[in-house]
Parts: sequence; structure tokens; C-alpha cells
Amino acid sequence: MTADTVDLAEKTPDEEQPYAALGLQPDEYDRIREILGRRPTQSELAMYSIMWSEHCSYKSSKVHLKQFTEKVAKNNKMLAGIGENAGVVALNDKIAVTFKVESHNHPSFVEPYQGAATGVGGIVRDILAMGARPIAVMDQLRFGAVDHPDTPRLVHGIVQGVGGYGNCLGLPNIGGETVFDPCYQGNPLVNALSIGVLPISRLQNKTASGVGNAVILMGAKTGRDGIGGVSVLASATFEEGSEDSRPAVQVGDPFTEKLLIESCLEIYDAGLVVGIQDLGGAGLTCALSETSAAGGLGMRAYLERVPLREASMEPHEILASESQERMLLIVAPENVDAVLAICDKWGVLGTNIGEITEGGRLVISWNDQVVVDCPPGSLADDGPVYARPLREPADLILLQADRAETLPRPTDLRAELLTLVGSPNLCDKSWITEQYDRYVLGNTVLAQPEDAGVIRIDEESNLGVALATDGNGRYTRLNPYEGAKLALAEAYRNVSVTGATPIAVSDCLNFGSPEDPAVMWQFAEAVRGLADGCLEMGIPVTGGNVSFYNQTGTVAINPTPVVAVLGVLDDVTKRTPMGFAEAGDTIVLLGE
Amino acid sequence: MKIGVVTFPGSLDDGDARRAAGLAGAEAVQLWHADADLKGVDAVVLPGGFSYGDYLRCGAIARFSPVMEKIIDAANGGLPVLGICNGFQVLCEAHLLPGALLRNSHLHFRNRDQKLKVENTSTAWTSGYTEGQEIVIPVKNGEGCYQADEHTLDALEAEGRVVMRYLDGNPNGSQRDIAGIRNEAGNVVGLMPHPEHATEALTGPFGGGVDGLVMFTSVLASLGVKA
Amino acid sequence: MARVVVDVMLKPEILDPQGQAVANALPRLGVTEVASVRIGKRIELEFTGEPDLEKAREIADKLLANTVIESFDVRVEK
Amino acid sequence: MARVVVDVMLKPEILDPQGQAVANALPRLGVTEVASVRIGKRIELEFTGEPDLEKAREIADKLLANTVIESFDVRVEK
Ligand SMILES: Nc1ncnc2c1ncn2[C@@H]1O[C@H](COP(=O)(O)OP(=O)(O)O)[C@@H](O)[C@H]1O
Repeated sequence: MTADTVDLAEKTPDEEQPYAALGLQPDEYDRIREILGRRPTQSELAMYSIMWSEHCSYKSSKVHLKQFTEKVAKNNKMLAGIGENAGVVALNDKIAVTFKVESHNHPSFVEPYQGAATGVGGIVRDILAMGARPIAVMDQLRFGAVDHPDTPRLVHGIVQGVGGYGNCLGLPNIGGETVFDPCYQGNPLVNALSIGVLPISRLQNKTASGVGNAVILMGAKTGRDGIGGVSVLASATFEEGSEDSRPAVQVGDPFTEKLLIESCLEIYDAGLVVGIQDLGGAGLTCALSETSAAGGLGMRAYLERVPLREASMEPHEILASESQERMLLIVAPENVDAVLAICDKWGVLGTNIGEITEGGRLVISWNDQVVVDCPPGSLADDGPVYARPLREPADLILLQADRAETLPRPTDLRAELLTLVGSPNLCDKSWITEQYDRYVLGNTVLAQPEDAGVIRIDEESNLGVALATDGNGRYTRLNPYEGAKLALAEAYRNVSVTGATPIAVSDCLNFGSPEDPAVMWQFAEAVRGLADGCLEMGIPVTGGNVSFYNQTGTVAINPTPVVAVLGVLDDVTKRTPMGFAEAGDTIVLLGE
Repeated sequence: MKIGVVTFPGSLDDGDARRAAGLAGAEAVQLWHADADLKGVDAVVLPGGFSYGDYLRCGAIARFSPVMEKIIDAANGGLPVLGICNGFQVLCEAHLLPGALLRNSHLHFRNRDQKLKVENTSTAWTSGYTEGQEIVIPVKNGEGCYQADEHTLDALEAEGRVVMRYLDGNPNGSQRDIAGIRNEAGNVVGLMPHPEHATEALTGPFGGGVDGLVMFTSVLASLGVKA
Repeated sequence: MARVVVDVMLKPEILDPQGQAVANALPRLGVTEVASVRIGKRIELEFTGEPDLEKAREIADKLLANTVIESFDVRVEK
Repeated sequence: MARVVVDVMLKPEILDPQGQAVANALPRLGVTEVASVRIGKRIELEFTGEPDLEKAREIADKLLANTVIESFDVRVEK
């Protein structure tokens, strides 16, 4: 088989390339040609289109997200922040925790079970990549109307997917949210959070340093999963009849992920790894370019060494594949055998696919044909950045004018109460949480129905953490600035009431299309609100995720920032559960 | 006394089982699925989880691991063996216990605090309970529906080999509300609910129950009696 | 390559809740002419050489089916 | 009664973790001549009257198979 090589690209500068179909703008394509000094090869075009997509480059959100680092006072407890796979916060001078919340909305609409399952799998690998042992998960779900004909497919598939993956991975589910609102009908939200714990000495990063070090790909074989999924699935909306263009869906294998976790932890503890990166939505493309860009060196990778599920895969497909349960490790040559031996012990594939080089170029070949030769920073760091136009939604004034005070007062309180209790958003959630394992690992101190999940981290000292997530799309639609602050305040309170001290924030910002100035305004306002709120509370945003293009046709979902607050408890035996403890206790109402 | 806890690839509650053994006063020993060596342990726990992903059938692949060959021999020779959840499934697949565990009748994974009635205390693992005692232990499984033919079920009942039964609602549709059974000799017990998750007030079922710890203290007592 | 198919079904006397759930759902889809549904497994074994029915039967008996609750059937697929 | 069998298999490009786990276990049972294993579903529909292939195909498409990741095959079993 022959591929579109760098040589060929030089010889055929006028070849027409489908950059627009890959989601690249004409000026973005021109910049790629400028960077390379020639037309990109097919593989390079795939890589740039993936890395410069909204999903990977944060091109529309970057200018706003800066506030999270600029507005917050420097925090010496934060060991890793925005830009890393997940933020890491020290609890004391030995132990740190890392947590993050991420979306998997679009894949979950296409295939609810697998979409939700691989959402959990993806966030857990982010936590693992920081050097941490994942210790719990949470899930934040938004569905359409409870009585819509498509809702059962989504609810049951998604809940079973979250449970199926998390339960099989052995991670307790310690909380989450379930909201029904017609605005999510064609675009449910599936956000998943994971938290992990690590000795500070085990903190990992994704830097590919050390010329001559080996590049090891660990985990599942690479298949045609979600080829182009990042650019197609994450940055376009679903239209009727788009079935044919659907790329193959990623299928999760939690068993392989469990083995990947155990083998990576053993490799960390043996001190065998220089850098590590999980393979997420953008597969090898992202892992190869981000690790080599972070190291400031070059990298040579050999695609024919990548274990494939289907032999007929072409180089650009191998680079774009979203196959799950894979990690990329940078390992000193003398440690390669030891790493592969640990892989073998756990029955995980480990393959040496390349090495770190001098010269600052990422060079990728396939059967002796060079298919990629570019500066890795141009993929990972120098993507386009847009300051998109913002405009307050035209209907906002009307919405705000329609005030609650004008509603008729209820005359029958009993009926009001029954309506509330019976509403899908307020009713008991145990039909969901009973499908999740809350006990595994034996450290769950509080979970459903509590306001926050509490996990013991150290059996000797009883050190522990509390986590809560909140978000309210309806408030945020009415006032995105205050809505984001409210989400923060609610999660902060939910953590505080357990007796924990809040110390850090992660967020998942679910919005419509950034190309719509009204949506972009909502986004800008929400980020400003969250940043201001965090400044007031004195806790930093350590990481998060932006999910744009959540809409059906041109109608966006309600802007839905989901905010996660992490708190610390020096002694989890002193936690305060909700509910009244004893008869005779005094009831006090705090606040206004 | 040493209680060995097997770790198969995909075992999840192995750490909890080791912690429980320790809380009961035993030395917990990790046994690796690929080792055909029981490291001189006095009893074995096959923990919960999804061994080998529980693909094909729960426990089907784990049953063929090297450590299981040794455990089958040792169990036939009287070594106390407790299979919890996935471990119960492995014991059935290995024919150390009769019957099989099928998909829950409601087709969902279910995790809840489960009330149980202790039916039989003449096993190595339940001697510390009193017959008829009601206890609460978490249950969490997707395939915990115990099934056997009528003849086998009648024999189990007649011989007092039903060890625990679900009370106040059967969480998985198991026949005759069976939660756990034992072999004829009483050294091998399989149980769907998870006693290792009810050994500490802080992390146990709602209300702080530690009813599960008795299973681990029972085996130590029965070993002491023998020694 | 040669493919052997192993069909594994629950024995008739064993309750099949999954099949039942499907059977119960059918009338809601307007299907009334299906009396019962059973759900089992279809396992495809690709042999490197000649398809070996004897071997397949042995694998099925030992691993693929739990003969306490399941029965199986082995055949070469052309 | 007339039986229609619906075989539902994962599409070839979709990961089959079940089949893979079984394939990995076989060498431990001393089986080396099986190159790959795929696991799917075999669904038996008993029709009250004549077996209706068209109807079965409709049911498979709507309910039995998830056509995003699975393909199916329908046939009458004699
Ligand atoms: N999808 C979910 N996953 C896990 N836990 C959930 C989920 N939805 C709700 N919960 C849990 O159920 C409990 C009740 O939820 P909810 O009714 O939203 O409570 P509140 O209104 O107090 O936030 C909480 O403990 C929450 O963490």
C-alpha cells in the first residue's frame, strides 16, 4: 500500500484537499501550508483538522478561560492546573488529589450506552495520567422531557452505560445530577467526573523529554473507532438522515481499562516513566503532538508498529482513531523491558512505537514512507484563536421581564407540594443510583442521597475529601453571569454542609454553537461569573472542559455550566450527614 | 491465621476483602490468579468484581486460572473457601457449589442495603451468627439470580445448605430467595451479598452496620477450634 | 479461514428474563403474532486451519456453555 | 409452531471485548488453533402462525439489534 507522503506532497502542490469537509476554514488551511512550506499530506491534514478543532484547540473559549488563571490569587496547593490532563491539589505535604469533569454529550446521543460508558472511561484515564489512582466517579445528566418518546432510549442507555463502565472498573459512584428539561431533547448532556489520589512524589506529566527515550503505546488495539469523531461528532450537530456519515462508534472495554490502571500504577511506583498521556478523543494525533510539544524536542513514530484491529487501516486512520483504553508512555531505553514486563503481567499490550529525537520535528512514518513531518507545537499549541462576536440574546429582556412575582399565587398548597414531589427533577433518584456500585473500594463515607459524596483517603489519619457538582441551565439562561455563580455557590454549600473545607473547582461548560453571538455571549458571561465567584470564594478553577455545539438545528440548549467543588475533611469520622440525627435537636435556619 | 484473597484480573473487592480479614484479626495474603500457590493460607476468599470482565459468563474464565486448580483441590480437602458475588459465580462454574447465577430478573444492576436471614450456622463462615438472625449487608450485582433445578433446590433445603436468604424483597429474582449456599461439608460458602462492605461503621450500610465482619471472625474461630 | 458457529441457549426449563422482556415489549410495537422469544449467544470461532467440529464441541462444553443451565449446538458455516 | 432465528452480531469494525476475552482464554485451555472469536446474540422468535420473515426483520431492526453497532441476519429454522 502507498500513502500520501511528504515527498509526494512536495511534488504535487496543487492537489485539491478536502479541508472544508474536515472542518477547517480556508485561512486555517492556508496557515497549515505556510507552517509546512508545502501542502499537508493526508495524515497531516487529518492531524491539523483534529488538533485545530474546537474540541482540542479551545479556539473560541481560550480568550475567556484565561480569566480562570488571571483572576485567582496564586495558590501554592495547586500542583498542576489548567492545561494539564487534570488539576492536582495537595492535601498535605505527602498526598494530593486530582479531579476533573468532562462531557461526552454527542456520542451519547448516537449510542447512549457506549457513549456514556466511554465518557466515564475517558475521564478516568485523565486522572490516571496524572499519576493518581482513580477512587470515585460522579455523573451529571440532562435529558429532554420525561415523557418524550426518545427519552427512555437515552435515559436507560446512558444510566446503564455509566453504571456498566464504572461498576466494572471498580469505582464507587458517589453522586451526580439528573435533570429533565425539553431543551435537552435532541442533545442530552452526559458529563462525568472522576477523582484520584496520589502521593505527591508520583505526580506525572505529559512531557516527552530525553532524546533517545522510547515512546510506548499501551492498552487496546487500534481500530476504526470514531475516525474523524472528534471533528464530526464533537463539532457538528445532528441532522435527520446523517446516519450514513456516522463514523464507527467507540465501544468501551472497562476490563481492559482496569488492567491499564493497575499496570500504569505499577509502572509509576517502580519509577519507570518519564512522561505519560492518555489517548482521548483525538487518539494518537493528540498524544503524539502534545507530548512532543510539551518536551520541546522532536519525536519519531512508526505507525506500522501500532497493533491494529483491522490490518487494512491507513496511516491517517491510525492517527485519528479514537479507540479507547490506550495510554502513551515516554520511557528511558533501559526501562523499556521492565515496562513491557509489567504490561505482560497484567495482560496489557505494550508496544514500542518510536523515540524522542533532537530537532523539534514530529516525524511519523508508515512502512518506511514519511507521512508526517511538522513542528509539534504547531499542532498542539499554535492553533487558531478566535475572539468571536458576542451579543446579548434578543429575547433576554422579555424573559427577564416575565417575573415570578406576576404568577398567580397557589391556593391549594397540598396539590402544589404533590406536583413538586412528583416532578422528575425532584423525585427520588435511587432508581438510578441503585444501578451504581457505591461500596467498592470500601472508602465511601457519604453518597446518594447526600448533598455531597465523601470519600476516605487515608485509613490511618481518616483524611478525606468531599465532592459536589451543580448546575442550573434555567437560571443560567436568565442570567448567565449569576447562573454560573449560583452553580458554584450551590456546589460550595453542598460540600461545606458535610463539614469539609472547599479547596478547588472543576467545571464542564455545556453550550450551543460558539458561532452564534448570543451563545458566545452566554458563554463569556458564565465564565466571567464563575471566575468572579471563585475569586470571591478564594478557590481556584484547576481544570475542566468546554462542550460547544450542544443544539438541535439552530436551537441551543440552555447554557449549562456544571460546577464541581472539591473539599477536604481532616477527619471523615466527623462528617455531617444530612437528615436530623436525634429527637430534641434544635433546628436553626441560617442565611436570609 | 492467614486468609488468602485471590486477585483475578478484574477483581474489584479484593482490597476490601483483605481489609475485612485484617479487621477480623487475620493476616490477609494476596493470591495472584496466575500463581499455582496458596502460600500456606488457612482460608481463601474469592472476592467480588468482574473477573476477566465477566465476559461470556460471570466467573467462567476465572474458573480456569492456575490458582483455581489449587483452590478446587484444597476445598475438596476441607480448606474454608468463601466466594462473594463474583466469587460465588466462580465457585458455581468450578462445580464446588451446585447451580448457577443468572442475569437479575429485572435485568438491572442493583446496589442496595439488603436484609438477610441467616439460615445455617454450621459452616466455617457463619458459625458466629445465630440461626434465624437478621442482618444487613450490601448487595450489588447484575447477575445474582440463583438458579438450580427443583431437585437440587429441594436437596439444598433438606440438607440445610441454604446459608442465607433475602428478606424484605428479593433483589435479583433468585429461586427461593436464596442469597447464599454451602457445600455438603460446610467449608465452602457462596454468597451474593458483600459482607466485606459491612465491616466498618464509617463505610458500611446506612446506620453503620458491621454485620459482615462476623463471617470473617467465624472462619477464624472455626480454624481455632480445629487447630 | 473456516468458521465454526456455536449456538448457546438457555435450557427450556430455565427462565429467560431477557427474552421475556422482549416478548412483553412486542405488543407495544404492534407485533401480536410472536408467541415467545428466547435469547442466547451466537459464538463464531475462526479456525486457523480446517474447521474442527470436535475441538469446537470440546471448547463449548468446557468454556462456552455452562451445561448446568445451557445447551449448545455446533456447526460449520460455509 | 414456526421459529424464526435472528442472529445479531457486532459489525466487523466494532470492538468485541467479549470475543477478545474468550480468545485470550483459549490458549490457557490448551486450544491454539482458534484465531479469533466473535460473540453475538441468537434470538429465537416463535410465531403463532406462519413464520413471517418480513415481520421478523422489522422487529430485529426496531428492537433486537442496535443498528448503530450491530448487524443482523434473519432466517426460518426448520
Ligand atoms: N445521575 C446521578 N448519578 C449519581 N447520583 C445521582 C445522580 N442523580 C442524582 N444523584 C444523587 O441523588 C441524590 C439526590 O439528587 P437530587 O434530587 O438532585 O438532590 P439535590 O436536589 O439535593 O441536589 C444526590 O445524592 C445526588 O448525588
